[in-house]
Amino acid sequence: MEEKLIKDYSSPGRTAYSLPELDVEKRDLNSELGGYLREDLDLPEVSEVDVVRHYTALSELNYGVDSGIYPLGSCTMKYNPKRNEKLARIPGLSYLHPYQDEDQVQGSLEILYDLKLDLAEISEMDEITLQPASGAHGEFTSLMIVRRYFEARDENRKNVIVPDSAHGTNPATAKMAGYNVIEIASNQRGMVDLAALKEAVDENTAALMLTNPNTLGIFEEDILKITEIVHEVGALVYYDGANMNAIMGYAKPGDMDFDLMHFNLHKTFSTPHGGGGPGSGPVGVKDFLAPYLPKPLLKKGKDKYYWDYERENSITKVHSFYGNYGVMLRAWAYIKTVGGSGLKKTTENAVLNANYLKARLREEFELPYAEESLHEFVLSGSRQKEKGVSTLHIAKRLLDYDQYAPTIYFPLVVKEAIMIEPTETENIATLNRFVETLLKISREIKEDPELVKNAPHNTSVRRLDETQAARNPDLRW
Amino acid sequence: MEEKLIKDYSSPGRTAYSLPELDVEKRDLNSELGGYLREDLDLPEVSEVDVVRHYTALSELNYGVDSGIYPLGSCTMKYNPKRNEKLARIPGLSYLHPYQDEDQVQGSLEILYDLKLDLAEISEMDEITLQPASGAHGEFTSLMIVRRYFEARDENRKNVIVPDSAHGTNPATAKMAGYNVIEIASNQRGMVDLAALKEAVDENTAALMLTNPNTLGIFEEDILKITEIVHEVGALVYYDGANMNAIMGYAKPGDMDFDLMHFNLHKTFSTPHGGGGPGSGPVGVKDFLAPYLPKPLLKKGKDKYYWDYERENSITKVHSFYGNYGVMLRAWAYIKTVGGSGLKKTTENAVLNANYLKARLREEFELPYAEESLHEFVLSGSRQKEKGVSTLHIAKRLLDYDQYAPTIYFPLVVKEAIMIEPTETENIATLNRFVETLLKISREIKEDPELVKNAPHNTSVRRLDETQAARNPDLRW
Amino acid sequence: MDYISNTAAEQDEMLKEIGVKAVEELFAMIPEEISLDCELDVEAGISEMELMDLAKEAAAKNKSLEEMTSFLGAGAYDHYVPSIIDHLISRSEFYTAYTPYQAELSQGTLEAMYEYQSMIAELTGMGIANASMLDGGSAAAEAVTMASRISRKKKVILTETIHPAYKEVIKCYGKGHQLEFLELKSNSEIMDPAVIKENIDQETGVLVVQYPNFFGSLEKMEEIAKIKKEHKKLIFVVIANPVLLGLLKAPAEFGADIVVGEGQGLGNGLNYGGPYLGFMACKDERIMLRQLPGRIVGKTTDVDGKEGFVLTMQTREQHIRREKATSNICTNEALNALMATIYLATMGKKGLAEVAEQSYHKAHYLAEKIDQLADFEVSNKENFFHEFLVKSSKDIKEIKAKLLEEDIIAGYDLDKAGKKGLLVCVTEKISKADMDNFVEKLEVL
Amino acid sequence: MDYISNTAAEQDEMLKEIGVKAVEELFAMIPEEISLDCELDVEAGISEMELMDLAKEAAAKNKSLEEMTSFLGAGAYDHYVPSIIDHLISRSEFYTAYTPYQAELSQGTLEAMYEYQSMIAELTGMGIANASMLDGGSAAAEAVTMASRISRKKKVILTETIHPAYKEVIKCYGKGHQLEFLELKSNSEIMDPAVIKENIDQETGVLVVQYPNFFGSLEKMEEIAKIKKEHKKLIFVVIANPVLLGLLKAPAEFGADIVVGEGQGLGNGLNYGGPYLGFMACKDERIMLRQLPGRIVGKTTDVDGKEGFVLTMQTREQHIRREKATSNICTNEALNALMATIYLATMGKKGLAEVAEQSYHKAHYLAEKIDQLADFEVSNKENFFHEFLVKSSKDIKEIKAKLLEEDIIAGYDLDKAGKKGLLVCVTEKISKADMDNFVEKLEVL
Repeated sequence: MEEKLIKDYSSPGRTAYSLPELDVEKRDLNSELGGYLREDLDLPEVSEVDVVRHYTALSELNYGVDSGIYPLGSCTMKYNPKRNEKLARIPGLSYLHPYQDEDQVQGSLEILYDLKLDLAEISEMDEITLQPASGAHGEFTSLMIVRRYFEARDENRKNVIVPDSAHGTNPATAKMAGYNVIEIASNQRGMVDLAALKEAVDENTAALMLTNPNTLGIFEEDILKITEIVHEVGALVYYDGANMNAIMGYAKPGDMDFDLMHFNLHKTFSTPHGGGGPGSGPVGVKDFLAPYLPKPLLKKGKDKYYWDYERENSITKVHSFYGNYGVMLRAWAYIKTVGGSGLKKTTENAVLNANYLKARLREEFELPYAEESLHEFVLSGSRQKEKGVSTLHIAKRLLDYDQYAPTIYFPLVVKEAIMIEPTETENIATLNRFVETLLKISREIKEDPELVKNAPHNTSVRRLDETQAARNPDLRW
Repeated sequence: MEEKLIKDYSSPGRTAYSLPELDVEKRDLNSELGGYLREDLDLPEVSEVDVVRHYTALSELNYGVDSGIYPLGSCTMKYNPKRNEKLARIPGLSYLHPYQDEDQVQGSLEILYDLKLDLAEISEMDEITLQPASGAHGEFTSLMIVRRYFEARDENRKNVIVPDSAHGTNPATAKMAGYNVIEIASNQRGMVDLAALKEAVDENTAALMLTNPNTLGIFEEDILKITEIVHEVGALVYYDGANMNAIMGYAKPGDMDFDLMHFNLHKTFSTPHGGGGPGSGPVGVKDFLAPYLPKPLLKKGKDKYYWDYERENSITKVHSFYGNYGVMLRAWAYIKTVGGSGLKKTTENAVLNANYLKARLREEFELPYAEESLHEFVLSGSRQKEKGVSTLHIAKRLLDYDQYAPTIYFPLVVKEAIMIEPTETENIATLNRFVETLLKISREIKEDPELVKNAPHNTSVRRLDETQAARNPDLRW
Repeated sequence: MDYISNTAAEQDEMLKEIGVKAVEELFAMIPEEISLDCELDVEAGISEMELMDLAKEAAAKNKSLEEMTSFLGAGAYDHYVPSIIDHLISRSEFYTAYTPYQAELSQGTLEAMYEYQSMIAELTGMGIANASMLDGGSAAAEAVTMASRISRKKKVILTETIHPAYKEVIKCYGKGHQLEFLELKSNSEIMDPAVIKENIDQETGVLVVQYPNFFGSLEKMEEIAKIKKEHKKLIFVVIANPVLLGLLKAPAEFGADIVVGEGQGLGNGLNYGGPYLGFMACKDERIMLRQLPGRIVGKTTDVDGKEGFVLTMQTREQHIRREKATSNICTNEALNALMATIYLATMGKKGLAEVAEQSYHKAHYLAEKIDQLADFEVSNKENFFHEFLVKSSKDIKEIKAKLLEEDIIAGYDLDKAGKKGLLVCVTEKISKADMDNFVEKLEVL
Repeated sequence: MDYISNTAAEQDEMLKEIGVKAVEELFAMIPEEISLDCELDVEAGISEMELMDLAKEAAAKNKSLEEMTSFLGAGAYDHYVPSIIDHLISRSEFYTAYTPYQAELSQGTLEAMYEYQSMIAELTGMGIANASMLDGGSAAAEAVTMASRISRKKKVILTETIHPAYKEVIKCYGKGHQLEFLELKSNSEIMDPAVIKENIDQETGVLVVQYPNFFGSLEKMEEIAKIKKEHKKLIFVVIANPVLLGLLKAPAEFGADIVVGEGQGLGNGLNYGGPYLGFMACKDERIMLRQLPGRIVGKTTDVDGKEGFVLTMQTREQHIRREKATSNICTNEALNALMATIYLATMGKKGLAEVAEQSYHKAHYLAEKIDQLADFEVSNKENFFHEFLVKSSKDIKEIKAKLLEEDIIAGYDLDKAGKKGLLVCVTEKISKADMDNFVEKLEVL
């Protein structure tokens, strides 16, 4: 490794912390805590300088969206405004205990309520819970709502339908909520096959999980037929909000007759992803599902905002407190800053950028679905694969040119998939550089395939052995 | 260059700024400002993402003390505590206009006064001005005080004595204050040659400028004789505070009979140097010189702190306001944190670290002065020079090993000088790595001198052509 | 303002390349019936300056702990957060990165996560740990479902002394897995081990205990450990406070199979309840590892034999295994885990113990003082750590309200958890003077 | 706490290597007479938590502009500072670096300084700029001594309308250079060009004018430019407000030889007067460049022909040239200059003009309103930009005191500068509502 582990900076007796002197009498821990008293704690013994230098050095081994384009399809890595970071650190907004009385946090509750209103307007949903702490958590919350809905109706439906192009979280979520997963294949145009859907749907169907545009970036034109087919058997239709940034201001899930959905605040509203979190996955529902939302639910009373705990039909709780408040602050700040027409412009430019990239790359790389697409699109590296160079190699080679790689091998319905989503915050110059790099790599594959197969060449580590990692897990020092 | 210029990201019409809409009537600028109205302003037209990525990328081409050891002798690059950065950004301490009434800034004035008291105690000076904005500015202020002192006594002394080992700022400052500079040579032990001093000193001498320990890290043992010799002719002795960190808690300039001095807050009290500033260079004087300090001078009244402008003998002003307040906050925080005994420990460890390095390097590199030294020491690359490899090459080779180079070719009295100051914030592990790298380079010089002569090899640019830069200045785009 | 980088001219150039005349054409596939025909009813965008003013206005409507002395705990703890943490996590290479899919450009996050796993494992005494969960409650819930999968039994014993919110989350998650819960009641602030013992039967797959428990008390862990020993197939889940593990014996020593908890106290601010992080550790057994949910980072070597880090054991995860995954978890709390990592490195061996110890001494100082007051009694004085239960003849709501006027938050009103009393928490941040003032104010109520 | 990294055991190891028994031995050369025999009388060190409490206590004794509406200018301006600036300069590679002596590891600072020089040159209309000076006042002073060196004449004409503090600094610096100053008086808020003209003689080497001047007024620059044209050897120094140059014609167009000023308004906070930055630009002539003080960054190529940046023209500087240097300046205000650079890049062509324009429109709105009040008159309404002089029949001190009770700082009391009146400044941060409120409060005084 390029930078040794923090423990390897240890020297016995070295410290980095500072605390005031204890100002009360010391008690006899041995006699009082006896059998509970810890004997050894093998944590690092380092100095503050060690800590600062070590994690500074580690950061330099990382690539964030401030480092350059991050075209991970379906992950939506857009610029994270610094003003939102500053805002979320204002002590009056951040130094709050979750169990402070509502009277003491009216400013924050107003912000959260404002966020709820905007999310409802953007999605055409009626009620919102902010409790889920990530997108997948929002999915889970949604499916538990579906479950609770049928429970309240004394129906015991067992199946959830998921298209084959769905994110892995969809089937996993359905399973966690206790459902069987029925996968349906897409049609040749990359959309839900209506016939297959009709066949799959029956009175045992609890819900269909769908994102629109789907993971191919293709809008389900027959969406109203789809929701109708599902509704006809009394089942619900759930919208995976991962791709909201493709339609905001142009269409609303509620108008497409979805019954409930989750949002990904980082994907749509620019909150940082932090190298894997925190996220925030609010869930929006139509009125008839509102009783089942987790508790407490934020409400506006006559003269104050409050948390409503009196929710007997609620699925109860999915989070210890109210969800990832700090993330919500940032999303709120984003919506306030950008505004209604700005959100629409954002959508337009996300779609424009994706279509521009597609237009410039579709000749060199195979485009498995010719259908019009929105904010992202999927290429296939199958032509390159014929030269013995797989999509993984192309991705690794991109790293050599200081650019992050697209999502690869997803969606599963495309072989050697290269799933690209530039987002609206990239400009044409960055996109052109990305295109030129991909075209260059494609030329390299023709002229010197080994060069690409052995990529990356310039990174601090190169093609780590994942098989070894899984076979002989080394998970701690 | 590794990262293009910000202007090269420009695209006509692109913007990064945001301002509220103008909420008053627009006036007719053409008619009102007529001949004053600017026609063109060719500043960058870039997006916020461009700005953030560009300066993030530039930062990655830099090396700070958080990146590793920074052994610049006489520059004293120690760790900059993050808590002080946070403290200096508290709005109640930072969002203050310099012309706010004293009543509104009592908290800040208390801090500054507290800092003055501590500086006075540490140096055994009687009164302190915080106005100078850098060390050299403090030197200038001091010499203007010297000038004013003699003016008040109707004496017109013309000369200032400076040892040959002094920083370049000393002679330059004396000149700026209107003095002739008389340089005196050091003796063989690297100290002031008393005979030479006696010869140089006469009734035309205004002052001697001296640092102790000197730039060789050597303590002037005869300091009391030196100050006596100078005082005998009625001249003043000025202490260059650059090396305070070698004696804090062990000796005080005031006790050595210095009459006035400046402090370098970044060198002694850990404020960041910012790639070349801001600094802060308070000046301390003995009582008899206090009348000449710049105005306003911070004083403590019966029930409040205030700025005293009524100072008729003052040299007037060297700064528009009160100096670099933000830097003073950090220095104050440092002194509060470390405390009296901590300052002494700091000195001990700065000296310990330097002596450890010296002990480990003195066999391989020539040590021109065998005298005991304190916080820094000077080696010579003359042995290596015999193999055709100069000190500059050794410095450049160090960069290849991700370590900053020591100060080189200074002090001028040592050929091929390598001036090393580790500071107290480095630990033995970092020092050992530095020693081993230098020893390795010395081996490389014996085995493969070309390797070192062509260094650096691993940096983003390598040995830039300084002659070309000076001959054909390209100073702007 | 917005975050669109392209100028109008560039947009035109791009439209030309795409072959359409206007950007609206790119949305032509959206059926007319669902195509929005009006602007979103979301207020117009504002500038940074206006945004900051808005935020400060909101902050002014709050009363933050900066203005008060707080004795609130109950699952979210106001420990001191060293300033270097925010400095370091504010480096954009960390916080603007995605989940480390391309390991070569993500070694920073990955190595830090490996360190996190190592230190969580050390702290809990367990063999391995994952790279973080969403929060304490959901981590507890996932631990229970994991334990049930391992034990292959659906019956779960919960103790009454677990945090009430955690119990709700556990039960919510349990529903999807068709778990049956048996919640054991208690007559005091700790569980009677005998009650636990007699309720375990052949069907029982999971036992959950909190350490210290919701009331701040230490359960009789050694006796529970004995019970666990007698039921080899029972999976023993311990919900622990990681900060206090600086002084308290690791749950592993009491036979825990899975240890989870809320990691907020480890260098994360209060943030009105989130983002926090759940931690999860378990025994280093293949069956455990295979069932462990969430991301896991492993050390391996690259083609040049150099050591490095990757996401590993991904075949447990949703993006590979889909409905057969151990959890749907995707995004976790990586940045919060990084904060915890830096915290543990900074506090280190000695500092974490001192935080726990100071909290202990101070809490006991306060408890004694309160216990001496006429109308107050500390009911768990025998066995609490840094949080204790105060009973009073006076009305708790009134006490709280009166003290608020003095800028003191007296604690957590147990009314919300269906009990009577005030749960008072003391951390190392509370000074003796704060406590004396608190007691004084209580006295003159 | 302290910042010593070595443990006691390591210190022992090092002492052994050095060959001494105790660290005190390393100080043995200090003569006993001056060796301290007691501890420093400096309070014992404290923890981070205590430090922050101390700082907050001090902050509470201040009243910052966060709590008030301020119409203070007079050389320090409260323009909006975009949040990305602090984010970027907080990257430790920037702020913990030293002066870029090793160019290879300092390209970040160097390139940014080259950008700074370029944008300052553009803004002032001058050929070249240095990499920053200590502040506005000292930059003005160094400009005057530089100008005197170039003109080889000692007589300097200052105008009364220059910032009084700058004049003091200029004169202080001038003393060392034996300069003679002639300060021209004025009957109004601007200088009468005729007075300037008649005071220039053969001995006059330097003329200094401020633009806009201390009272916010625009001097008759075109007429002054004509005078300058008639005196070819006179060095014309203009002290300019760089923010307002977003809208105002560059000083170069009025014949300036050297342009200096306070750069604080460019993205630097108020910070009670510092750290700020002085900027300095001059004509691109060899004689100018040779006399220019301070650091200068130049672009060049490396051994591989790659472009890069270095500190250049160092033979002017003290560390090379010692007493023959153009100045003793060593440390400048690099980080503040970086802030100005990021500010100029962020505001860009359009934004800087808009800041100046909004300040102009708002200031004129307010001036008109105040001028209409019975007891108030704006005395420089003909020629001010964003700062104006209010005269009143009422006592200025009293006005200020009364408005302070309303959390309004009415402006700068010119009493301190030996004039009567109130200097009122308006920037783009002041809203119409703020101004209306101010006027209302003035009205009912």
